[in-house]
Amino acid sequence: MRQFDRLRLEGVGRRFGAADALIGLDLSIERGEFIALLGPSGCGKSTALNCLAGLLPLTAGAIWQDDRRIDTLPPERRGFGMVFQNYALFPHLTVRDNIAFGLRMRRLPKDEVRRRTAAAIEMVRLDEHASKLPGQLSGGQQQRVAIARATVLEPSLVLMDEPLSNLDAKLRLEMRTEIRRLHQSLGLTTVYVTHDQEEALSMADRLVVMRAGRVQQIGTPEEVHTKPSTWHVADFMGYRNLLTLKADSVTGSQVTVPLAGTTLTGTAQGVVAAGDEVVAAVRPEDLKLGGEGLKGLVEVVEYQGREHAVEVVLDDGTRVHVRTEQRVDPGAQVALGVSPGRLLVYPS
Amino acid sequence: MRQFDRLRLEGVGRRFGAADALIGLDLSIERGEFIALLGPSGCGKSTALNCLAGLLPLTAGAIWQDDRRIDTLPPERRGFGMVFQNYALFPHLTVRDNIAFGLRMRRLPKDEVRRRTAAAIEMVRLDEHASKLPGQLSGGQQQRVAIARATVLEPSLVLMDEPLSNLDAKLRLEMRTEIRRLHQSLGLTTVYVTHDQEEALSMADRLVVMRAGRVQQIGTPEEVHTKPSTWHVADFMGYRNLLTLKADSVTGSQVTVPLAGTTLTGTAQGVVAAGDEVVAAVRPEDLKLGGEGLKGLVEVVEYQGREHAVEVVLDDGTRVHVRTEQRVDPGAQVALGVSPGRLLVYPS
Amino acid sequence: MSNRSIRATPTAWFIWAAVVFFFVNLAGVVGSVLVSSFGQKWFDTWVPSGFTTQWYGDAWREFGLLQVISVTLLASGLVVALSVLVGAPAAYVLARQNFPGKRLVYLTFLLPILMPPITYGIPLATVLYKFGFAGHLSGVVLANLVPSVPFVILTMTPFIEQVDPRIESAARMLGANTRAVFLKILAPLLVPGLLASAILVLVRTVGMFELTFLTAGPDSQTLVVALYYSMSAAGIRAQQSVDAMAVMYTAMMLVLLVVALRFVNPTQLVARVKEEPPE
Amino acid sequence: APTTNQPAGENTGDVPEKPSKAVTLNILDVAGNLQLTQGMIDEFVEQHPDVVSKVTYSKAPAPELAGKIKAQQNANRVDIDLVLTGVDGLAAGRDQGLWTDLLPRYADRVAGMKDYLPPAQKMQELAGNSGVTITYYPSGPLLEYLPAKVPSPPRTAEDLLAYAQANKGKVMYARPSNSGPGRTFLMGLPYILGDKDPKDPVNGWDKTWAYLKELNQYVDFYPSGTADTMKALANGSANIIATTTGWDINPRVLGTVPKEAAITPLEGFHWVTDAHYAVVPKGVPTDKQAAVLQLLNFMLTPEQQAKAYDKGYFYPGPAIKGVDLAKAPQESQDAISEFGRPEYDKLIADNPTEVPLDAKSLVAAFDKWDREVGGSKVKKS
Amino acid sequence: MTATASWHHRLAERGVDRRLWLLLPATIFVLLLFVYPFLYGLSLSFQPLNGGGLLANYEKFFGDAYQRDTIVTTLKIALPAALLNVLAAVPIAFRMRGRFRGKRLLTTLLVVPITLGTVLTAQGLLNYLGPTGWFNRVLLSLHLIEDPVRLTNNYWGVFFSLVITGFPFAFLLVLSYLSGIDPTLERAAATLGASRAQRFRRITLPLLAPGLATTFLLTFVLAFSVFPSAVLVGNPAGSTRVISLAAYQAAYEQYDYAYASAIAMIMGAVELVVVVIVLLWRSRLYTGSTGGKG
Ligand SMILES: Nc1ncnc2c1ncn2[C@@H]1O[C@H](COP(=O)(O)OP(=O)(O)OP(=O)(O)O)[C@@H](O)[C@H]1O
Ligand SMILES: Nc1ncnc2c1ncn2[C@@H]1O[C@H](COP(=O)(O)OP(=O)(O)OP(=O)(O)O)[C@@H](O)[C@H]1O
Ligand SMILES: [Mg+2]
Ligand SMILES: [Mg+2]
Repeated sequence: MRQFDRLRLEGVGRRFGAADALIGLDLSIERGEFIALLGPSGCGKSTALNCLAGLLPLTAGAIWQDDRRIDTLPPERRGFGMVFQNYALFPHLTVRDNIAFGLRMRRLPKDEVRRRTAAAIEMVRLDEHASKLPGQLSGGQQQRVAIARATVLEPSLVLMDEPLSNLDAKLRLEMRTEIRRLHQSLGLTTVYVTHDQEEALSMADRLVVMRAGRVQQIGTPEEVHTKPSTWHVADFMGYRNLLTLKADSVTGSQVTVPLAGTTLTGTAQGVVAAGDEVVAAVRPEDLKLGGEGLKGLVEVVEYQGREHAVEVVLDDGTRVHVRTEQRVDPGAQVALGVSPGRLLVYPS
Repeated sequence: MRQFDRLRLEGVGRRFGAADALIGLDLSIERGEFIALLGPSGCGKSTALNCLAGLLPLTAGAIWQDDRRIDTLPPERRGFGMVFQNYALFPHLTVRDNIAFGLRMRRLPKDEVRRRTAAAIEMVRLDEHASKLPGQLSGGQQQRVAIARATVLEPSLVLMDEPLSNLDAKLRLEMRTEIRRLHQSLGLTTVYVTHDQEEALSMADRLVVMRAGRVQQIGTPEEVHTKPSTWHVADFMGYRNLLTLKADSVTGSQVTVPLAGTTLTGTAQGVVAAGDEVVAAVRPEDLKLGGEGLKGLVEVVEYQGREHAVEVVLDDGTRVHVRTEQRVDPGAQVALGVSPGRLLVYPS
Repeated sequence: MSNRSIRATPTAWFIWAAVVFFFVNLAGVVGSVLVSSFGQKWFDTWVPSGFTTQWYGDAWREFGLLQVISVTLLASGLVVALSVLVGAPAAYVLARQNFPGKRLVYLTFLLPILMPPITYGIPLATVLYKFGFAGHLSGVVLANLVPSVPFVILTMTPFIEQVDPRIESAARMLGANTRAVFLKILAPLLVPGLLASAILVLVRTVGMFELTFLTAGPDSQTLVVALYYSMSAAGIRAQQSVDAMAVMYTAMMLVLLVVALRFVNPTQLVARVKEEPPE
Repeated sequence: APTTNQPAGENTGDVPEKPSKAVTLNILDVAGNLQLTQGMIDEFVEQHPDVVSKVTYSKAPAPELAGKIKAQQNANRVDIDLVLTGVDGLAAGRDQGLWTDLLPRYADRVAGMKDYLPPAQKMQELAGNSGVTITYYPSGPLLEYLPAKVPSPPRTAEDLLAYAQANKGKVMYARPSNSGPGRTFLMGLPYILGDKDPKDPVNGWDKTWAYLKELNQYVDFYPSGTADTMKALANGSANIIATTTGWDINPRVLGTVPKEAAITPLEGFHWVTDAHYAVVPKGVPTDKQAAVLQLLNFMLTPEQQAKAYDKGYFYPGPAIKGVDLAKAPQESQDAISEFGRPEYDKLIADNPTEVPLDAKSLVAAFDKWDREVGGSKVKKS
Repeated sequence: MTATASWHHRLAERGVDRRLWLLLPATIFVLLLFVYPFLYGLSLSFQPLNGGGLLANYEKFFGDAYQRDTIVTTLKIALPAALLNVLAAVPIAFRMRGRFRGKRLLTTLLVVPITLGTVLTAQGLLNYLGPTGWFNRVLLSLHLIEDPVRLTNNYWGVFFSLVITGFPFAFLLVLSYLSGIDPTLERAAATLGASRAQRFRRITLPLLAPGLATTFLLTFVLAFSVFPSAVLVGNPAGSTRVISLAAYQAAYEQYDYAYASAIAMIMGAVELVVVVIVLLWRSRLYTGSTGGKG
């Protein structure tokens, strides 16, 4: 395996016909990093991965591996591994042969192929199904074959496109750990596409949040989670309550905004002046039932295991989402407070 | 559409060669119900759905729609709708034509087809992509087409096989609401396969938990979540801490078990006698940092947004998972308590 | 980026060279007939000593080719349509299903291709005459269907195998009956296959001398009967007039083929959007 | 609907003088005979609309003919009323009993049959009771060459052999079973070489086979059609080829062979004659048979026979006596005066004529030739 | 568990369901129009024209080396020709994937020879490759050869004619089969380090193989019954005396239909052997969705 120290994407872009799927992606990946690509459906995550893998020619930009420009190399000469979103399993090969494929391509000794293949099959828990063809597997089983096939090669860079989307929570947790373990023990570099914030937050060293083909924010999980750079990112990162309001007053980074009869204080993200139209963002779990300030009527309650998702209509008709462990009933009158420091105010 | 009052599955079974994928499934579905099928990858969920749809011949059992036996009807005469796990979009038809297909099969007037198709496209937010072919869509976009295609027909029974697995959290929440809304406003009956407990809990009226082809538990979300019938179900439902212990004493349904120097009290689920080997189950979020009783060393901390997933090694070497909002660091010495009533004890 | 599909690897050079070589010689083969068919006299020279269209006129008049060509077109069109209609569903079953007796059925469908018409042509013609079909277009069509239907079956089977059965399931779930599944889903996906087998059947039917001759009546002769006659019948005819007939035969087929290719593209990739786009 | 090929009336019993109403005749030509006779038939239809209202012509290669007629007869729906055929097709059908015996019962209705040329008369005898000879020619064997390339053509069989030996690959004749001149050459050799029994290819042709095998050593290949030999002569890849009177004149008229090509017979040759016949398949309604008889009678009148001169295609062509070239259409006269050969009259007059082999012996000869002469090429190359 | 499934399902499990009706038209058709005539022909082959036992015709064929050899002669022509056609079609069709300018034109050009027909091909080969044809003329005037090379009226003439008529057909089929294979699979293989050749050998070829088998069968069958070109551009008495010619001679020169039937049956049987071998091989291949169409 060709190891490298750094992979640099410079203004990488890809257009399909007249539509841009990816625009000016600048990203530098250090060896050993675990990068997660995050963003709404259709924002260009798979496109970015395909460009990196060499499966899609770029329409703009360049990719450098250390000092070597690699965007003109064919995929097989880049030595990256990839888990495809739709698996792309070889329909005529058994699970075992699918997984062994890459090893065979490397002309490794038969014994080693057998050993490593068996280990990979065990890792993804498919021992029983090793002799089946992909067409005879369940969706989740296929996905696991795809993961095993790409990681068994221990490539210098692994690209994974929503590798766990079809697995149940338990298995997903296990596979997550397994992938992290592989990443760490083999010193891989990983670029991981997921639609699951929790997955991204818990696995990645850095997150790349995208929207409509463009990067919105690059940062550590904590940064992205607590300080989304725009309200779009906030929206995507689970700030379900996005309220368009007018800033009352601004003191340093503290902004007060009026809402449903009271005023709330939030932290400005970006340049906000008094009188500006702003977007105030807060997560459902940062609205506390029984606080003081906001008043409203419970409209919908959804059971979500330990917690309940509650929709509350405030006195001025604004609808907010609240997450709580308390049990409330639709129709109840409730008061709401915002956890301190959890209200973010963005220029709109 | 043929409406029905009740759908009854009687001992439905399906075997592939020598392996049983589904065994003796008994289930009765009332009109208007929202049923979620849950279970680990490969447990037979898709198989059950396919049998219900008429896409797989049964190897045992029968299916009744009210008093009519329907398992011998071909799929197109059952009038059910289905979202396939792998989408199964028509590759030669545009998004619009994919969605309109079923309406056209019904020979509805052109106007109505156009209107309903447009509404469905809007529902899944694909207006911009309506003229693309499936091959030109991202994974999540394809999945949305599949949802729209099945629901636009407003069939008496909708079968959905992990319809949201490729969508990001935000969109998933929105689509969830949309699906529930459709279900309610059209009076549909829905059978929904998902690997996402939260989704199942929040959407379904009843859950069917399966394992290795067999039903483990059927019940309301709350029942399944708080009272899993076996430790397998508990395991699957997010009771990540499963400890094999010996029951100390049993008083009514209260069982005490020794763990790492202290004793814990749990609720017996099933017949448990003192001295029995038992499995004690507790969720990570029901272990509270800073309680009293269990002592241990923090080993791994994973950031998960608002919370942290913490792995603690107890004094006797047992490893437990804890979820907490508190910030702890690896290496810290912590004390743990169990939320009252949240420890479940199963015969092993 | 430069186009990767025709990037010049040594193998690529070799293959393209072979293709060019094939075309050059093919052009020679076809060209020599074409030139000769317009030639007055062509002895030991590079090109004929004079050019004329007389051979075409002669052949046209001698065989009443207008009628012959229209019969040929009609008959082959019918054979193609019918054999696809009858053959494609059978191919579908053979591709999708394992049922008891499948091998026997398969063998029965194979035999008409393997057996030369000598073995069954005369009794077949007798049967067709008995029931009043032969001596007409209908007889010609029926007789030609005998080898054509199995040809469609054999060519279509692998195409159908390639189609993911889940696509069909999806269509059925949306209320499509078998007919609709065939027309709306399979047919468009199988266009390359349908085209290939239709062309095969067309070529065979237009070129099928034996069965056509045995079952044709005076007004249902096809072009190939005239062509074979001009080529191998007793008597003297100018080389050029045979060439002219052959050119007309080819021209007719060519028109049919080009028309077919105008409407459907043999390289039509259903997965074409997954192809590398051109740069 | 397929009803028109219902037998249009009785097909047994006496043939009336004249059809009860005008009939349609379906004529199938498997011998290339229509080139000579279509004019005659068309004229008959024009003059006798009360007998024949319409004629359809179809043409086909000979071999499959028997099968087609057999299929029709088995199904009892014969829709070919008249077949124009050569010796081979006639014999094949006769072996299988496909033809109606028009003779001798209705011989007197075809007056011209009494005036056959003597060799045509012999050909008629070969036909038995089913076929009526309508055209005749003495055929060959002859050799054709370009005087510019072969200044002194071989006059004897030995000469030919010597020439072939000296000019390898330059003597050519087509595979006999695919070629008229080829088979005429084959059938003519026993007379030239003085074989024991020129009618018995298997036992009586020792000299012929020996000769052909020797010649074979100097022959590159045997084309599968006369046209190919003509082309070879024209483009210079062959210097001497086998031919017949018709194949000599007509290709030069058509321009496939240079006009200056010349012919020569081999010393001591006999003409192996050839003819075309009209036959009526069994199962044809008597009304149509009546029309056919009238038609044949018409075709065997001298005025009509003169059309058989054509452009030398079957030179001379007429089967009956006293048909002058002067009576032929002008076109025909022009072609023959330009491309014909005055020496033919003398050759025809001075050399004996022989009927060709009967079908069985001919097939045996082909088979033997294929195995021993043509087939031996495999081992050689 | 105890409830047994309806017999519908049990039959469906064995492959017997409503879809089998689709087989009906073709089956009826073949039974009505082929089986009876064929059985008639078969029984005819056991009724020798000139007396003798049931098998007299077969004994006659196998007893005569001149006839017997036609089997080998035919196989020697048909197998290499069919093989070449298929093998040559694969790389060319493979190159025709992807998009490039002029692709459609090139495809059409490659398919066009289908329209030529035996006669034009034969005439063309005789004209073009003949001793004074353009091919030899060019070589002669380039002084590459001394004497014209002979490429017609022998094995090569027939072989070329089979290639000209068979190749475009094989190409069309292979190209179409190829279009049904999802290109993503090859890309997946590329990310696993497979070179072009390996991708072709390990992924494309196996998925294409069932189609190739069928293509080979069809071209083989067409080549095996080569008849007009064996006569026209071959050496029908010698090196290209194919079995159909033997049958033809029996039927149309000797008018011995019984013998002709017997020869044709032998011909069918030989073909059947090849076909069955190929089909058995094919049945061991993966046949199923190749991703391209769904
Ligand atoms: N071949 C194509 N032709 C045209 N548009 C395309 C093509 N492939 C992708 N697109 C478009 O490009 C955009 C980005 O697609 P991409 O697959 O990268 O999204 P994604 O971020 O992976 O989404 P998801 O999470 O849904 O998989 C989408 O809007 C998609 O419709
Ligand atoms: N055609 C087949 N042949 C053999 N085994 C099969 C076939 N189809 C499914 N199976 C097996 O049956 C079992 C159940 O499959 P099923 O698709 O129902 O699982 P699932 O519950 O939908 O899983 P997932 O969540 O991974 O989609 C699996 O172990 C699978 O391997
Ligand atoms: Mg994607
Ligand atoms: Mg599934």
